[in-house]
Order: sequence, then C-alpha cells, then structure tokens
Amino acid sequence: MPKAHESRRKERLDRGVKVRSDGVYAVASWREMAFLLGPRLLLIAGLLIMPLLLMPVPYWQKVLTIICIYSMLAIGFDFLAHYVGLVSLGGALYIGVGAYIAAILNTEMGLPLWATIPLATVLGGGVCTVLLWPCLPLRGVYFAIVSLMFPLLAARLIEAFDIFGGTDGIMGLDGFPNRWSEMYVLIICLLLALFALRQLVNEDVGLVFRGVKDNDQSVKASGIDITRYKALGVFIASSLGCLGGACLAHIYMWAGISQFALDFSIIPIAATVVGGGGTLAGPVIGCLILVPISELLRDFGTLRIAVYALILMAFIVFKSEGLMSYGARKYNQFEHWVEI
Amino acid sequence: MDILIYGVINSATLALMALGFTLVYGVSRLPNFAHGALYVLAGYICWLLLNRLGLPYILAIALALGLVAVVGGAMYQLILVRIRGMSISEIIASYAIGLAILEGLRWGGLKGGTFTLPAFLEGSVDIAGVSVDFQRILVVVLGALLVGLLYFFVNHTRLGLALKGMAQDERAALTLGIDSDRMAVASMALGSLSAAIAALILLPLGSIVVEAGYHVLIMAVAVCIVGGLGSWTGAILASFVIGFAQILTTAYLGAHFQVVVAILAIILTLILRPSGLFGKQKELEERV
Amino acid sequence: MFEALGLMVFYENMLALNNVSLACGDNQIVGVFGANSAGKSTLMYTLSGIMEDIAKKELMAGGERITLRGSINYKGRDISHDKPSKRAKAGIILCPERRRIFPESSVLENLKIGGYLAKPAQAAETLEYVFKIFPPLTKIVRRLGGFLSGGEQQMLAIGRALMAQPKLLLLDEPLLGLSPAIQYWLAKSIKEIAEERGVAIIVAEQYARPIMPIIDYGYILENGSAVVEGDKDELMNNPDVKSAYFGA
Amino acid sequence: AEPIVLGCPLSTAFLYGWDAERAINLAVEEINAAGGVKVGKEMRPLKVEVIDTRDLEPGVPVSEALMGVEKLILEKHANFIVGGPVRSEAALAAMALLSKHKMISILTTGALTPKYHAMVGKNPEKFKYLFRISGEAKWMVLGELVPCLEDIGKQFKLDKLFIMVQDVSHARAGGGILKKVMSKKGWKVLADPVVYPTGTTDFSMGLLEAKKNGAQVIIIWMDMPESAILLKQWYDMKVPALPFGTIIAAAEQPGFWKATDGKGEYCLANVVNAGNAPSEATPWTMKFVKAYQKKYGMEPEGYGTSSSYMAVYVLKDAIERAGTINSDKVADALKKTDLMGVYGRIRFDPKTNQIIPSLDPKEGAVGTVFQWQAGKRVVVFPPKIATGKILLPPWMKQGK
Amino acid sequence: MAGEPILSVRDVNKTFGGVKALTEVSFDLMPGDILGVIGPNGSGKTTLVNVITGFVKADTGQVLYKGKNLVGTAPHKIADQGLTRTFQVMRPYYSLPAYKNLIVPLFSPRARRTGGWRGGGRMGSRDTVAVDILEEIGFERESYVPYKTASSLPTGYLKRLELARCLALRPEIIICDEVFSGLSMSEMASMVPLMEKLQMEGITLIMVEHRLRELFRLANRVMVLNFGAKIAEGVPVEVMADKQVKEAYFGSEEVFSYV
Ligand SMILES: Nc1ncnc2c1ncn2[C@@H]1O[C@H](COP(=O)(O)OP(=O)(O)OP(=O)(O)O)[C@@H](O)[C@H]1O
Ligand SMILES: Nc1ncnc2c1ncn2[C@@H]1O[C@H](COP(=O)(O)OP(=O)(O)OP(=O)(O)O)[C@@H](O)[C@H]1O
Ligand SMILES: [Mg+2]
Ligand SMILES: [Mg+2]
Repeated sequence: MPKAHESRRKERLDRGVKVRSDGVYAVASWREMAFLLGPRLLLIAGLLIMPLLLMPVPYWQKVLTIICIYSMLAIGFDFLAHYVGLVSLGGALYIGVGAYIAAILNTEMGLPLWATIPLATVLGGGVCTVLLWPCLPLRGVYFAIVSLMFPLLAARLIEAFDIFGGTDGIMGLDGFPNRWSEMYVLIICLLLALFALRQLVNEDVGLVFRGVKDNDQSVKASGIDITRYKALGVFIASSLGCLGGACLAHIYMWAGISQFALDFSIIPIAATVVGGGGTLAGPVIGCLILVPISELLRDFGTLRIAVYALILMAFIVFKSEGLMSYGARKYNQFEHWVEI
Repeated sequence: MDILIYGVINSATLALMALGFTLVYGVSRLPNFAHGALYVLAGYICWLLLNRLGLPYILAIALALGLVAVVGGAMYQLILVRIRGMSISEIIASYAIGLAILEGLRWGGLKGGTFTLPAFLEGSVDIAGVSVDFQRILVVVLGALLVGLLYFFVNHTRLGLALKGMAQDERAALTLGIDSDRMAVASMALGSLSAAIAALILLPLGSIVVEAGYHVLIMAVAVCIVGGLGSWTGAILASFVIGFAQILTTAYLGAHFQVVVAILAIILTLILRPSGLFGKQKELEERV
Repeated sequence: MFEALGLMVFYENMLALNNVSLACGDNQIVGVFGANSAGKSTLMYTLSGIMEDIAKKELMAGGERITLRGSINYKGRDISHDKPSKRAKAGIILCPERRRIFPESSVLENLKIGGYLAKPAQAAETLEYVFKIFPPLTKIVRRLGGFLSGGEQQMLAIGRALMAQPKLLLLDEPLLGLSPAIQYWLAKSIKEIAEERGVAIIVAEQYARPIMPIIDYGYILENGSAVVEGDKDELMNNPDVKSAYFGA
Repeated sequence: AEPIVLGCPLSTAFLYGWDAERAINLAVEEINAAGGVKVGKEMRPLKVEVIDTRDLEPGVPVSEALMGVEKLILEKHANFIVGGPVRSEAALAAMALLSKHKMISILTTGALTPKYHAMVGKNPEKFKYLFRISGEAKWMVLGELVPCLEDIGKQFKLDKLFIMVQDVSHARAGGGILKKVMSKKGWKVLADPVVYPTGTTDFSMGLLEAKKNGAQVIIIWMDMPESAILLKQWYDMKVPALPFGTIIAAAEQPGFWKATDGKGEYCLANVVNAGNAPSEATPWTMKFVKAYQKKYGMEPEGYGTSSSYMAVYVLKDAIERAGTINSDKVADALKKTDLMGVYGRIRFDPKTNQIIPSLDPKEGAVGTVFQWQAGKRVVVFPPKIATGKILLPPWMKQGK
Repeated sequence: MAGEPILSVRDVNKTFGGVKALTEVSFDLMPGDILGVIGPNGSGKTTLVNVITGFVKADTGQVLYKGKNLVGTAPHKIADQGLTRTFQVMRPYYSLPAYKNLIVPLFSPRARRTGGWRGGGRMGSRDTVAVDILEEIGFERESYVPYKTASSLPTGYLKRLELARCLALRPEIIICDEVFSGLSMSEMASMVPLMEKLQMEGITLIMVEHRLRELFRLANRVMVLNFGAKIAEGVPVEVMADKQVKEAYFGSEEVFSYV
C-alpha cells in the first residue's frame, strides 16, 4: 500500500527566463535581464567595491589579495579538471614558476613590475606547459600524482643546486606602488580570467575541451589532436597560476622555494570542491569562504588547522555538490510538490 | 654489500608504508589521503597506552591496531560515504580528515621528538660484514609476510574478490549482491589496520612526529602509483625502484640528491609506463 | 512469485515508466520488448533496485531528481525499498545493459567475483555450466575482461550473472553483439536455464525474433507504458507486433 | 595606561616557537608585575600578541608567515615585533615587509642565517629597524664550535673528525665550512659530510663508516628529532667517538634523555645562548633559569628561550631611554644598548644590528656547550662559565 | 569503376601478447563499395577496424589508403584524411547533450576545411547542422531527444550517435562497427535506406555486423574472419554457400536456417 505522501513527488521546473535564454529566444524585459545578469553583476561589483569597504581594516584588504591569488589558481584547476579532464595537483608549480620568473626579470634584468607580471604570466605558462608536456598522455590519478611531484622536484632542485638564491630565495623585488594598485590589478585580472574562461568553455572550442575530458578516443576519431588541446588547457591554467605567483612575489617583494609549497596545490582544490566543480565561479566563491575562515581561525593558534579541516569537511559532506551548483539550481529552478 | 642490505631494508620500509594506501585504493578506488595521519595516530595511541596507562607492549599494540581500524571504518561510514565516487571531493575530504587528526594531535601535545616506542627486539647481527639490528630485519620479514597475506586476501578470498569487483565497477558489483558501502567500510578498516601495522613496526626505528604523517602519505601515494593501481607486484617493485634509487644516490651522488632522484624516478617511470609498472589502466581505457 | 505493480519512474519531470505492472511465475520466461527508449532498461534497473542507488547518487551529486513509485513483491514480501545487494541476496540478479565487465580482472576472476553469493560447491558447478553454454570463454579464461571483444564481454556478463545463483534472472539486451550462432545457443540456453535450474527469467530485448519463441509471457513497452501483453502466441499473432518486431 | 603591544610571529607548534613564546610571556609578566615600562612619564604595561606562523611545518608557504606578520601589524596593532619568523627563509622574506611598515623587530629564535645581518649591514638605512639578539651560524661555528673542538682535541689528544648533517641548507653549508676550518687546524676530517634527509630513521651506514675510519669526534648537525635515533644507534654500536650535536640539535632539549632511553649520555650539544641550560654565566642567569623552572616546571628548552626573554628587557630598556615608542627613536636607543643580561653583556653591532658575541660574558653574549652526564646537562664550554668537565664514554677510554 | 582501390589492406598481422588477433589479412576496397565483415565473436573484426583507423598499430603489414601507407599514423590524422569509424562499445561524450556531441567533429580541422556534413559545418551555426544530422539519422527533430544529455540516452540512440559523428566529418570511408545491433527490426529497416543514400553520395562503407539479413541487403561484398584469418570473401550468396564459413560461423545447419 503506497503511503499518502507516496502519491506526490517533487517537481523541478526551470524558470521561464532560464529556458528562454538557453534557447535563442529573445529576453526582453528589464526584470528578465536583471535575473540573468544579476548574479554576474553582483560578483563583479562586489569584488570591485570590496577593497573600499575593507578600508578600515587594512589587514583584510591583504586577505582579499590573497583570496584573489588562490582564486586564480582555483579557476585554473577547475577549468583543467572539469573541462579538460586533467586533474592537476601541481598548483604550487605555477605559483613558484611565476614568482621566480617575475623575481629574476625584476632583480636581474631590472624590468619594472608592469612588465614582469605579464611576462611572467606568458613565459611561466610556457615553461609549465613544456614541463608537463611529456605527462599529457597520462590519465586520471597518474597525471595528478606526477603533477604533484613537479613542485616538490622544483623546490628540491633549487635547493640541491643552490640556484636562484637557493634556500634564501630572491629578495629585493619592487613592491606595488600602493596597496590599491595591488588589489585592483588582481581583482581585475581575476574577473577578466573568470569571464574569459566562461566564454571559452561555452564556445565550440570549449566543447572540444569537454570532449577531451569525456572521451578522448572519440575526439581522436573526429580528427582532432588531443595533445594540442590538453597542452592548451595546461597553458591557460598555468598562466593563471603564474600570474598569481608573479603578483605574490611582488606583494611580498620576495620569491623563494616555499612558493612551491603543498598548500598552493591543496587549498585551490579544496575551494573548488566547496564552491562546486565545473562552475568556474564556484572556486572563486570557495576561496572567498575558505581563505577568510582560515584567517579568522588564526586566533586558535595551533588548533587552527584542525578546526579549519573540520569546517572544510563539513562543507564537503553537507553540500557535496558544491555551493555554486546548489545555488545556481535554486536560483534557476522552481520546486514544488505535485500529485502523480 | 651494505648498499644491497640497506637497499632492501629501505624498500621494505617503503612497501610497508604504502601497503595500506595501496590496499584501499586498489580495492575500492578510494584515495585515502588520511593514510599518513592514521599511521601517526596508531603510533601515538600505542604510545599513550604504553606510557600513560602502562599497559604491556603487546596489549598496547593490539589495542592500537584495533582502535585505528575502527577509526578508519568510522571515517568512511560517517564522512566519505556521502561523497563516494566524486574522486576530487574524496581526496580533499580525506586529506582534511588527515589534517584534522594530525593537527589535532599536534595541538593535543604531540610536539617535539620525545615520543618513541621501544623496539621489539634489541641488538643487532652482522650480515656479510654489515651490522643490522633485529628490528630492521623484522621490518623486512614482517613486511614480506604482510604483503603475502594481503595478496592472498585480495586474490583468493571471497571478501577480497568482492572488494576488487566493487573497485572496478560499483554498479555491476551491486547487481551481484556485493554491498558496496559495507565493503568500502571493510576496506577502509583493513587499510587503516595495515597503516597501523606499518606504523607499529616502523616507528620503533624513529620517533612519533606529526611530520611523518605527510612523509608517509607522499611515499605511499608514489609507490602505489608507480607500481600501477591495484597491482601488488607493481607496488613491491615500485618500492624497490624508489628504495634503491634513494640508497644508490646516497652512496654515489650525495644525499641531497636523494629526494630529487626519487622524484625523477617516479616521473620517468610514469612517462615511460603511463599506468605504472604493472598497471594496465591506460591500455584498458584506450581499448576501443 | 514476482510481481511489480504500478511502477512509475520519473527522470526529473520526464516519465520514463508509466504505471507498468508485470508478473513472473516460477520457472517462467517473461519477455519485455520495445523500441529504443521504450523504457526497458529503466524497468530492469527498477526491478533490480539499481535505480534506487542511481537516484541516491544523483541526489548526492546534485544532479537529476529521480522519483520512483510503485511496489515490487517477491515471494510475498514487499521489496520495493530494499537495497540492490539485498535483492541480489534474495536471488534477483541483473545482467546489466552495456556489459559492465570488471575490466581489470581476468575472465576467471570476473566469474569468481560473480560467485560472491554462491557457496563454493555451487560456484564450481556453475562455473562449469557457464563454460558449457559459452564454449568460447574456455579459451580466454586468463585474459583481462577489458580486453575482450564486445561479444566475449557479453557472454562473460551473462555467465557472471549466472554465477550469482539467481532465482530470478533479469537480462537486459543479452543478444547485443553476439554472433548468430551464439545468439541461437543463448536463446536455447535461456530456456534450459529456466527449465533445468528452476530460474525465472525476465528478458528485455529489442531484437525479439530469437527470444519470442522461448518466452511464456511477454510485454510490449512503448514510451514507458506496457501497451500489449500476452502469451507467446497472442503476441506473435498481433499484427502490430509482427510488423514492428519481425520485419514482416 | 594603554599597553604596548609586542607582536610575536612564531611557529608555536615547534620547539623554536614555543620556547620564545614562553620566555616572552615570562619576561612580560615580570615587567608588568614591576609596574610596566616607563614611557616618558607614563608607566605602560606590555601586552603579548602571539600568532602561529606555521613556518616550520613542511608544505606551508612562507607567505603564510608573512600574512601572520601583517596581521600583527595591521590588525593587532603591534608596536614591536619580537621573536620570529623562525625559519631563515621566512625571516629574510619578512625584512622588506617590516621595513615597509617601519616596524622594529628583534629576532630571538630560529633564523640563524648570516645573510640576515649581512643584509642589514648592506642596507643600514632601509633595515635599521631590524635587530637580532640571538646567535648566528657563523659565530657559532667559528667562535664556539671550533674553539670547543680544539679544546677537546688538546685535552684528549683527539684529531679525527666525522661530520653528519641533515639535508637542509644551513646544515650542509655548516658541515662544509667546518670541514674546511678543522682541516686547516690540523684535524683529520675523515670524509665529506654525510648528508641525511629530514626524517631519516637509519644512520647505521654512516656510523659504520665512522667506526671503520677511526673517527674520534662525530659532529651531528641536525635539527630533526630523529637525531635521537642516531644517538641510540651510536650507543648500541658502541662507536668509539664523542658525539657532538651542534646548533639546534635535538640533544639540547631536557626531554632528550628520555627520548634516547639514556643512551644519549656523553653527547655534547650547543645551546646557542647561555641561560638555556643552568650555568653561572652572569648573576642573572640562574635567576632566569629558576624563574622559568618555577613557571613551566622544566628547565629552559629551546635555544630561543634566554634570548627571547632578554629581548623584552632590552626593548624595555630602549623604550625607557628613548622616552617614546616611536620606531626611529627606539631604533636609535636600541643601537646604544649595553646591558648585562642572562647570557652576558648585550650590545648590538652598530652596523649590522647583530648582537655582539664573545667567549667571555663580560665582553659579549656567550653561548654554551654542555654535555649530557647522568641525565643532567652539564655546561662544559666556554671555560669561563663551565660547571663541569667533558667526559669520554667508557668504551672510548678502553680503546686508548 | 574498375580503377584503383581506395583502401587496401596487405598482410596485416596483430598479436596481443600471444593472442593472434589478426593473421595475414588482406583485402581491397573499391570506392563506393559496401563491404560487410562478419565472423564469430572474438575473430578480430574490431581489431581490424582499429588497425585501419590507427587505434591499434599493426605488427606487420600495410594499410594503403589512396596509395599511402597508414600504419604508424596517429588516429586523429587518419580521421582527418576522411577515414572514420564508429565504436562498437559506444563512446559518446556522456556529459554533453546529444547534438552538442556533434559540435566536436564539426569543429575539427577536417570539417572546417571541407565544410563538414553536406557543406553545412562552415556556414550557419554548427548547432543547426548538428540537429540536421541527428534528424537524418532518426532523432526526431521536434522531440526533446536531440537535446538530452548523452548519458541518459538509451543504447539504440547512442549507436546512431556514433554514426552521426562520422557523418559530421564528411568522410570518404565510414567503418561501422556493429551499428545495427541494439536497434529493433523496424528501426533497422529505417536505417537501411540511409546507408544506401550514403552509398549514393559516394561514401565507401565497411560494415561489421552480426545482423546478416540487413547486411546482405546492403553489402555488395562480404568478408569472413575466423580466429583472425580471412576465410572467405565474395558476394554474399557465394560466401553463405561456402562450407568453411558454415562450419566456422554458423556451426550447424540449425543455426543457418535460423538466420
Ligand atoms: N538518467 C536519465 N536521465 C534522464 N532520462 C533518462 C535517463 N535514463 C534514461 N532516460 C530516458 O528514459 C527513457 C527510457 O530509457 P531506457 O534506457 O529505459 O530505454 P531502453 O528501452 O532500454 O532503450 P534501448 O533499447 O535503446 O536500450 C529514454 O527516453 C531515456 O532517454
Ligand atoms: N588490446 C588487447 N589486448 C589483448 N587482447 C585483445 C586486445 N584487443 C583485442 N583482443 C583480443 O583479440 C580478439 C579479437 O578481438 P576483436 O575485438 O577484434 O573481436 P571481434 O571480432 O570484434 O568480436 P565481436 O564480434 O565480439 O565484437 C579477442 O579475442 C580479444 O580478446
Ligand atoms: Mg536499454
Ligand atoms: Mg567487435
């Protein structure tokens, strides 16, 4: 005997605007436009205004810049993992390479900060791509582990051969002229990266990336060279990381082997998981949550990391799909009970 | 000669460290990044039982093993079960658990290098002119024994086979009456048990420090992957590759290249054999 | 002995099974026929409980919402909410669509894993039986499941399901990718299995021709509803069925 | 009155973190109990803000420590930074940041790198706020270790040295220098330093080699806890050589005896600043050791203990002399510090802001070498403050 | 059209660690032909397809496509030259909607160069072209099916999607590995005209099949493999009459008459 509630089920319906905007239908009214653009504008405006709001608490402005750096890594990771199918645990490699290139260009060759950052982004992306090239045929965990090894190796090499300042690192980089430039460079880069990637994955090229992730054999059968696409993906992700690394180096006016540290690999992934993989914006939200939590917990002293880990776990367990996926669904869909 | 002997010992050590991780991953595709934490936890529990409660060593060992197995099982039952199959979330969640355990221990007082366990056997012998202490010989012997046991378990027992099935295709396993959740709990408990066994054999040689957790994790992951997922022969061979790579560099290149060479060995092996020494995953995935 | 009443399955808002009822007696062979996306696989998953599992996982990952309604009775017990492994223990074994072989295990190991629920003696006996109905398997016992050819995998999948000592065997498109000779043998063996081993069998197929002659009762699914049902002769004589499934 | 905030960026989960934390708290308690610090006419209490920088943990980037420092400055409104960052690399990295904020910082533990004060010396204007009150590696090797070894050599007629170091840069570099210097002094250094990666648990191969080559003194330059195992193995193998743990060795801790089950007997170790083990360096030394023991129930542990304690007093002294907490003024006052402290006369090098070391507490800051004897740490060097004599393990004497 | 063969396979051998999957297989394929390949399970049909399309490298032997040897060429380069295939074990992009599955081949260098399916890939939106192809192949345009995620599509549609992927590339040769299995009789009946139409358009086809009736209606030549070796080749009727074939493929008269 079916129980009373058994004759009902929860129905989920896309909101009208959503359906119309997914098709080619015109979206007319302001309300509908606002519905579609609202979240995006909120994110953009929020990030742009945030530094001003945080003016009374300069330390939190600093935290914001760090958030941006982690976000950069995180969207790179998300893109690579969920659109290209390469799970890279080597975020630290990108940060380190970016930081060192910026540091060398700045201290040895005397290039100004405005030149070193873009150069480090592009060159760094290139260097990382070349390094990872032989590993591109690897799949799944195998790629993940090899990419995890690279930053460890880089740090050890610098240490063993005592190059690039050895364990002391490179000191005496130019700092940003002021904290505003520091913050806005990062925020604007982050927003640009975010929306450019969004656009990319929705284009036809983006579909090829997703095809590579889903089923590379079929992509081959369609006459497309998967290695090139994988390399391109790695280049994009690592450039983002290198950009972050270069900025980090200039913010602290120093580059050193600890920029290859494991944290740079793990935290962006955690942020992606918390925020929701495959959404690109999710990782940013994840960083916006995780990094401040970690800062707030500083007062716990040694216990901090343990508490942090517990909070992280709670997020993963209770919203396993990720906040962004959950939020987007709630935003775009109605749910209600219907009789069967 | 000493290179040979200490190479073998080093390799056995690595194999022991990796065993639990390999078991869990090979058998239920669950990357247990809390492996290192469980290792340290086992040592610490044993130390507490021994020094705070004053239990006899054997009893302390038995209790510690049991407790850690329970912790491992509970970890799956309470947390990981909710994200089963989402591998990135699994990595992060288990890493977070490990972090919570390790940093919790650190906060709880596990700091500095004063926590040690007594060796099972004191003294040493000379083998071909090289003196080796009994505990290290024990590492090799117990390591071999444990590997043998686990190999038998995985390949020739009903439970082991069921675990293997579940790892490869959970839905297919379900249709055959294999209860995947229960199996995963079992494999986590077993994996934690082997982590604990490894800890209790190896820790008398060192001291119980939080950092060992991270070290053991990295080594375990490396051995497991280089060997090829789920392959026991591969894991053993990989321990030897990495173990000897380390000892040989120490002997001929200088020890500060040890880690460099080990990592290079890992990367190179994988570039040459993309699914590890004995893995077939790549070929299988690319079979059309 | 087995009865499903008013099964409904919603994938989100799409109705994939609409009020399907189906029964299967001891030793009976029941056929379920239907074109693409008629809902055959959905039905098989629902009967074996895999659907519950899929629904659970989807919910966890924030994907589609799958709603299941209806009841399934087996040997006088309501099993509609049992986990798949519990149903399997009770004897309901599914041989799923698209094979789902364990790719990293050898053929023999695949079969051994299949024998998880069997007693050792039963397992040994069934193993021999499997090799008897699928002679090609004997030559490839050591080969890894993932390297087998499509047809070999299909044989292995059915063999593996048999190893689990089914009392009710659910076969989803068992003929897919088999050569005519093996198809023919399989159809014969299905009959034999039902008769000699006392197993009730529900077969879902598109390709009705080899199966139709051996069934006791059959259903035709269309868009999720059972539109025609009847015993072998009734179905064979139904003109619509004939044209759709026998290319008359 | 408004308290003066001392910001302490420390890796509190590690010895070279909690040693400073405890010592700073002890000093601040004493000073506040005595009424506080006199700034101009006002008596202001001190307040300690500790932040965990985690910089000694593996896998944690230095930027984490730098964030901690910034948090102290920007959010906790620290007036002075005392303590860390602890890791050399982090301390170096923090220099730019600290001078950007014109923040006076006194390094009291960790960071041994000579590069630190070299950098200050090179850029005295920019880094004028940065001081270090604890020892640095170069002096420790040349000023303490080498003389102590020479002393041992003369006393027992030993001249065969074997060096084992940990695979970290300061240890490798230190081992190399030591080899060069001791060879020049006429010692036979038996091989290149043997390097062990952090976390090694087996030292038998190195010990065997030492034994084979007839080593008489083994220098152990390691800061990992596993060096306790080394001592155990040394004892079990009865290697006829005197073990000498230099610089931040596990052997400096009181807990070492237990960790080695007493097998660490005869091990020599360097505790960097006097006062970290009971001795009579200055009148203040035992007062400090006793106060510490009373508060924490054990003898001072890490090498940053006495220096961190003194840093607070030195700062107090400088503030009182400057009559303000303005960074520039206090920096100038600090430069003129001349105080008889726990570990000798405390003065800063006018160019490099580095504490001036000496073998005589009347002249400058002294370090201590002690030996484990029957479960106690007995100070054996420098002779001016020694409370006991160096003993050789029995199996060595028999060898002679 | 007695000209050059468009594809000719010469003495191809392939073993997988002791398993002889192909032994000395040779055949020629004329432009516009439909070649049927049949054989018992595990006889090497799919392996042959893999060798031709570069997914598996032949141990020895040659695969000549328009006179050029393809052995050793990467699969994507072979596909780029117009030699496409379906996968027996379907390999769609499971996370993409059915029609988006076709964007990938439509975006490929070949499709962009040649204009893709009926010249449509370059003009207009790829989405529309994709839906066109799907419609052609039996997805009702007005229904929701082309827009459903591939993972939720049933076997039959996935088989067709495989074929659609090949069409999108505007290939010269399509090798179909069991596209008919998984379709019901009536659906198969609707596919046959499509194949004929492709032939008319000048596309050469190799069809690996177990559904003989339909195959024989289409194919003008049939080749039989057994244990990796070719045992017969010729027009369907001849091959069916061959004794060896009967023995190896059908086993008994009973089965034969059943077919
Ligand atoms: N996970 C899912 N999400 C949404 N719709 C689904 C899902 N799985 C199946 N469907 C839909 O349910 C309907 C029935 O599918 P089902 O797989 O049962 O068909 P089938 O009869 O087995 O077809 P075939 O014979 O081709 O395998 C189809 O329209 C299919 O698209
Ligand atoms: N990569 C591989 N490694 C090992 N053996 C393989 C591999 N690929 C194929 N085989 C073996 O080669 C033989 C031929 O396989 P193939 O897939 O070509 O058969 P098929 O003729 O397509 O059969 P079916 O009709 O069942 O699809 C099979 O016995 C299979 O097990
Ligand atoms: Mg189906
Ligand atoms: Mg095939």
